Amino acid sequence: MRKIGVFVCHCGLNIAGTVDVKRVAERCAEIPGVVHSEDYSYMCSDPGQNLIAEAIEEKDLEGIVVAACSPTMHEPTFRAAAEAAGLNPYQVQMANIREQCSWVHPDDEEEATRKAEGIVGAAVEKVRRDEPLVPHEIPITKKAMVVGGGITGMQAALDIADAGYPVILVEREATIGGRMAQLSETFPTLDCASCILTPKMAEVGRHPLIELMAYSEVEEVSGSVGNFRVRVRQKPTYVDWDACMGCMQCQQQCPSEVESEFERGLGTKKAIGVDFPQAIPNRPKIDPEHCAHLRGDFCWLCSRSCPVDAIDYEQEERIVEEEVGAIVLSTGYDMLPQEVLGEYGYGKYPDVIDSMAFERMKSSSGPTGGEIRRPSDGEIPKEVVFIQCAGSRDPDKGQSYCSKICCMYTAKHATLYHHSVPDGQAYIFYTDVRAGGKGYEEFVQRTVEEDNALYLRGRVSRVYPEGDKILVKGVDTLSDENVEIHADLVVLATAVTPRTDAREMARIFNVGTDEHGFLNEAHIKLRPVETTTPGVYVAGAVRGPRDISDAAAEASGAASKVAMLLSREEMETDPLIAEVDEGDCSGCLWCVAACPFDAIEEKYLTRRVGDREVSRRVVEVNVGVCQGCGACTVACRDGAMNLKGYKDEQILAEVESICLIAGSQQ
Amino acid sequence: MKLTRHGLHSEMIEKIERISGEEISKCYQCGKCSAGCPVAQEMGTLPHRVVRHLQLGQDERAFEAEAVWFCTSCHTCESRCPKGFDLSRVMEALRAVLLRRGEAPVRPEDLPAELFAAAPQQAIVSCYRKYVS
Amino acid sequence: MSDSWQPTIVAFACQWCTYAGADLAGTSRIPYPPSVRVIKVPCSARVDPSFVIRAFQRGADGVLVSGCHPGDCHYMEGNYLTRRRFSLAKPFMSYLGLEPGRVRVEWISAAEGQRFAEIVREMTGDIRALGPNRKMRERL
Amino acid sequence: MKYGYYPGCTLHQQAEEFDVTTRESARALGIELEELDSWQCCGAVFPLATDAVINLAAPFRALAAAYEAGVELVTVCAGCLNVLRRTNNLVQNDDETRDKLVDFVEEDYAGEGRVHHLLELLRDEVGFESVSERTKRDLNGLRIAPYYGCLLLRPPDEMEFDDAEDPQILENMLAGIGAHPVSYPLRMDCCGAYLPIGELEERRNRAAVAVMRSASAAGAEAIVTSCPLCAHNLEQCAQDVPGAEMLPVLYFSQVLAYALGLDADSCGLEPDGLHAGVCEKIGIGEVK
Ligand SMILES: Cc1cc2nc3c(=O)[nH]c(=O)nc-3n(C[C@H](O)[C@H](O)[C@H](O)COP(=O)(O)OP(=O)(O)OC[C@H]3O[C@@H](n4cnc5c(N)ncnc54)[C@H](O)[C@@H]3O)c2cc1C
Ligand SMILES: Cc1cc2nc3c(=O)[nH]c(=O)nc-3n(C[C@H](O)[C@H](O)[C@H](O)COP(=O)(O)OP(=O)(O)OC[C@H]3O[C@@H](n4cnc5c(N)ncnc54)[C@H](O)[C@@H]3O)c2cc1C
Ligand code: SF4
Ligand code: SF4
Ligand code: SF4
Ligand code: SF4
Ligand code: SF4
Ligand code: SF4
Ligand code: SF4
Ligand code: SF4
Repeated sequence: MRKIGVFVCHCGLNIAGTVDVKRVAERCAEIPGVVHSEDYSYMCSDPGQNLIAEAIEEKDLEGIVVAACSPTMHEPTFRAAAEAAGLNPYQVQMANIREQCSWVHPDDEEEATRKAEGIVGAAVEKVRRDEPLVPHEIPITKKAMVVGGGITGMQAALDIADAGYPVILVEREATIGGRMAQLSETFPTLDCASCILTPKMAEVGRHPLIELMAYSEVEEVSGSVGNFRVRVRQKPTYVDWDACMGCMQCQQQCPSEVESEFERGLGTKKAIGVDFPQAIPNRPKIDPEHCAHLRGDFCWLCSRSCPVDAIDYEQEERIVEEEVGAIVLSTGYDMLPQEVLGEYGYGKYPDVIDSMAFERMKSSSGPTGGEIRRPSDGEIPKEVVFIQCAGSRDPDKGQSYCSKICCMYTAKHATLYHHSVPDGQAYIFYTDVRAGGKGYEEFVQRTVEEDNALYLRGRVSRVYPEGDKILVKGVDTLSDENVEIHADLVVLATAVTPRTDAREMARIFNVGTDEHGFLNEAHIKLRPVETTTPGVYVAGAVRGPRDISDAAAEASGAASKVAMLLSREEMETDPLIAEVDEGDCSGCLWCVAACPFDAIEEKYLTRRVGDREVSRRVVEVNVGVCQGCGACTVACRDGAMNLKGYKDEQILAEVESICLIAGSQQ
Repeated sequence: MKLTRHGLHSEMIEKIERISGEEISKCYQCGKCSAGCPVAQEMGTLPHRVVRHLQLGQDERAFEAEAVWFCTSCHTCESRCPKGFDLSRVMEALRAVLLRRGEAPVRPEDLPAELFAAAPQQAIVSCYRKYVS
Repeated sequence: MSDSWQPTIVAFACQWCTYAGADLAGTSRIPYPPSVRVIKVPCSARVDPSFVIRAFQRGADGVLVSGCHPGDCHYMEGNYLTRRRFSLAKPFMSYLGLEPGRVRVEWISAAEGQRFAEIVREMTGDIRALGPNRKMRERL
Repeated sequence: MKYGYYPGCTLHQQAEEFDVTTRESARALGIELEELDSWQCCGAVFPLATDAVINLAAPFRALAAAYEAGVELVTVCAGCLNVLRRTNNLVQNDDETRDKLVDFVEEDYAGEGRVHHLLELLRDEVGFESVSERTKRDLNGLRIAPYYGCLLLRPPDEMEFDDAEDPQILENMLAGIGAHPVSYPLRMDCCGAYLPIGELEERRNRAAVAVMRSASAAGAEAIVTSCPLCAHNLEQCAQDVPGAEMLPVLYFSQVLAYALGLDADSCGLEPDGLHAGVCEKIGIGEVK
């Protein structure tokens, strides 16, 4: 029988004023196995801790109970003291006779003392069954992966790399930059997007610790925090990027011109080339759907024009396996297809465009060279109607949430419009103006007061052409008047949506999504960039609508979490986790279904029976992933799964002790 | 109501801005003025709504509002307006335009003599000021 | 049963919420009857319905199982599991002859010291009215 | 110290008691008020239209004359104070308007002068404590509701008379002379005096009635004001509106002068008329 020591604290009069601590210590001494029991005024004081250390050493204690305050107060103190005296810190139990006894039963010394006896007794039974435990140590691969190379991913990659850790940046498109690369000028300061983005892209491109895997997608992830194995699919570009010098001769020669998604339908691109001139890596790719050669026609123009013979029509996709310790997901957002709102006529009338198209128009490298022109006839529009919340805050037809950025970018659009067409008029239909951010409200006010935008509180119900104008029928609820505007151009502030493949991504990386498909954080307020999968982080618009400043802040937040993780050689995990007895395990996998963290994996045990190999399914707990909740233990009908520190027999022993002592006291 | 850029920035709107010294666009329609206006309940059209009509270029709607004449120039709106917008001046500008057009709602000569017999000098002068000058 | 009879209530308390709530009742000096003995568990999902039955077999008069409010589980969904498990287990317990008032599953957050005290008060009163748990001991 | 006194039209006509008690109070407190030689009506309302420069001529002339005479102006009429002070601000701050006025009135004045309300002098120069020491009569805790109205307080950044949302100057003065100032929510609200006239006039009464009701509900026995227009309006409406509460309305200077020793009759307090209740409370009936 293990030798147990009990130490009852007076906590001055906090405990001793109500509980007869001497009696508690005496009664405990009578429990079998308790070889030491004493009381003292302040157990947590240095002399108190010394008493404990001396007793452990002198009496070779194999478990101690400190009957004192709540474990949230001093459990670490007493565990450290025990460890210093040579006892395993997990063989220390606290019996909470202050918060849960003396303080709540001040008027009944007898009852409080009885209760204290019960509490301490249960703790003795528990500690008697405590095994010495040591934290698991997991080696860490000191390398990170960032998935998605928009502003968020770039910022995160740079921060991690600047902390000294190698980073692989996986980007689905042929260039990094994300949505920000499409923007013209950015609120709230109106600095030009490419002026602040291009240098960052270049920095990513040349950082010695950042390995850029463009035109690539993650296929599969296995392993766990500290040691993920990631399979990345590199799609064929049909250009040997190592040989290519980025001269873009090929792009100039290519005869196949197609509508450019990057230009939001306002411009075209070639079947070979880059989306925009500042692309990083600055290498062309062939779009196989539109390349004449790849569709079986006769065309070798790019290949013939290439001075270094880099075109490779035969190129095939490659699968690359990488090992990383931590992963940041920053794959950003999409926009609601506006065809959903048929009443606005997007897609039907060329002069109804979405906000991203407006950005492209205003971009000096865009299809109109930065001039605002009607797509239908190239005229400069004099009356422009902006419709906010187009598909946002619209649980019926669009998205139920507020897209958060459109109020601000619409104000920006109206401002930019006024700067380019001073005698034009911008009308903005809005539901509310949401401008919570540093300088944001002031920006909106300037848009009204200095840049002449007329805000109309209400939505538009219908848009249709009338002559060469577009008739916009809306309402101004402030004046209770229906409003008609004969507009030259209508701009829809389209709802931000999750990437169409977000749920698939979430599945690959084992993170949750909300009902819309935005990735979930571990805790929306206090762990905003962590996910419930240790080692996987989220940042930026992949979590929900965000502007650049929020996205960049989260990127740095996630990067610092990654750096924190990678800064350690090994990762210590709490030993109070689940443990399977393979002998008892029947392989039913009930525990797997119960585990909220996917910490349990199946595995097969093979055994030789005579000359046959029999294999049997059991499970294994991933120590890096298990959080120690114990849900699996209850699910296991075979009693094979147990939780260290909270084993079935320990809890049952507590139950029995409580009932026994209470019974004896009646 | 049809909105056009010319209508929004009509001569009349500019004139009202000139006379009042206030930029009509500054008001963001929070309604605090109306909430505190001591005579709002009499006005029919609340004070902030008068401003809204002007913002939409609907000056005639503003001129029609009885509010223009009910306004007592008490400055309650102005002293509490979060945007520092002086609505009492806009009301005065509207009255001024109407008076200059000869469109006073009452002519002083039509007023009952008893009124003047009892009223203090100050009341008589301000009454003339409101309806004549 | 006299008012002075002190029933024995075993409370399984999730360490993140209810255990901290019980501590808060203490730091706020909110008195409640000394009937309850708390067993700390990492999550309410660690509580096996068989623990509850064992308590009654050994003479407990009541059992409280308590964790974070739904949606607030430290482990995300542990308390949903608890809710499901106990909604299945409760009919079985009444089949064994336990009066409904003896087992309660409650959500008590770390901020709800007052609520913890109230629930203990309520349970103690209810169980006093029911009297000691004889049936279970006799039956099993 | 000697001040130029600007009584304003109304004090010379319907509100003589205001004028008399103002002069007597000032005398009793050692403030020398000398009426300006030639003053004209200030126009009663400050012109809010920026192009109504002509309406500024009269107050400008008064301001210039006082400056010429080397005195600072004192007035008690809220309307006059409002017009004079705001005109002075405008002259100080708006060069264009000033130049027009200088040309028009042919006085070279740039807003150097100052305009005071008598109460401000009592507060800032004499001190309410010292006023209190000089009282000769007890007001017996008469429950008085001070009524500010619009013109003293607004626009606040121009008038700088007192805290526009919680003024205390009348309260402090009243407490100093032994009255009991009653606080009530509508004391800074407009009485509606500048409302339309004629057929629409009835509606204005609601504003004034509300003020009266608010004061009465707070237990006041009388209202004091510093504005003849308010005084008229409050009394008038209470008479016009059937069932309206009716409190006597006095000028603040009437109670001040009485406390400082002026006889009731000169103070315009009428024990037999509207002021009966007030007079009884402060013992005027008994003295007679
Ligand atoms: C019209 C408009 C105007 C705006 N104007 C402003 C403004 O003025 N100021 C401002 O602060 N914000 C503005 N924004 C918001 C801004 O665009 C976002 O805040 C920002 O782009 C978010 O960056 P991100 O990196 O999180 O996402 P993204 O920019 O979407 O980047 C995500 C990246 O991940 C890549 N990716 C996606 N899926 C995968 C995958 N499966 N594998 C690998 N890579 C993948 C994408 O190709 C992309 O490069 C505007 C937005 C719109 C729509
Ligand atoms: C009424 C109200 C309700 C809210 N409700 C919510 C809500 O429901 N959900 C939500 O997400 N947010 C809510 N918030 C916002 C929330 O309060 C803040 O987001 C949060 O408190 C910000 O935390 P902080 O640490 O940045 O600042 P603070 O909480 O202000 O902490 C700053 C600390 O710094 C200390 N300090 C200050 N100056 C010095 C100095 N010179 N030297 C040393 N120490 C100093 C202060 O004493 C303080 O402890 C609410 C805010 C308010 C006002
Ligand atoms: S082969 Fe394809 S990509 Fe090359 S030039 Fe021809 S069409 Fe363009
Ligand atoms: S022509 Fe050749 S070297 Fe030049 S960009 Fe094209 S592939 Fe690269
Ligand atoms: S940010 Fe503004 S425009 Fe966008 S959905 Fe929210 S309220 Fe509507
Ligand atoms: S200031 Fe506060 S209450 Fe007002 S809009 Fe902003 S967030 Fe809302
Ligand atoms: S203890 Fe919780 S986290 Fe760990 S394996 Fe079991 S269910 Fe999963
Ligand atoms: S529930 Fe138990 S028996 Fe079934 S697989 Fe899990 S550990 Fe094995
Ligand atoms: S208070 Fe000011 S901003 Fe608000 S509605 Fe009135 S005038 Fe406009
Ligand atoms: S100034 Fe006119 S509009 Fe403003 S609060 Fe007074 S009465 Fe109302």
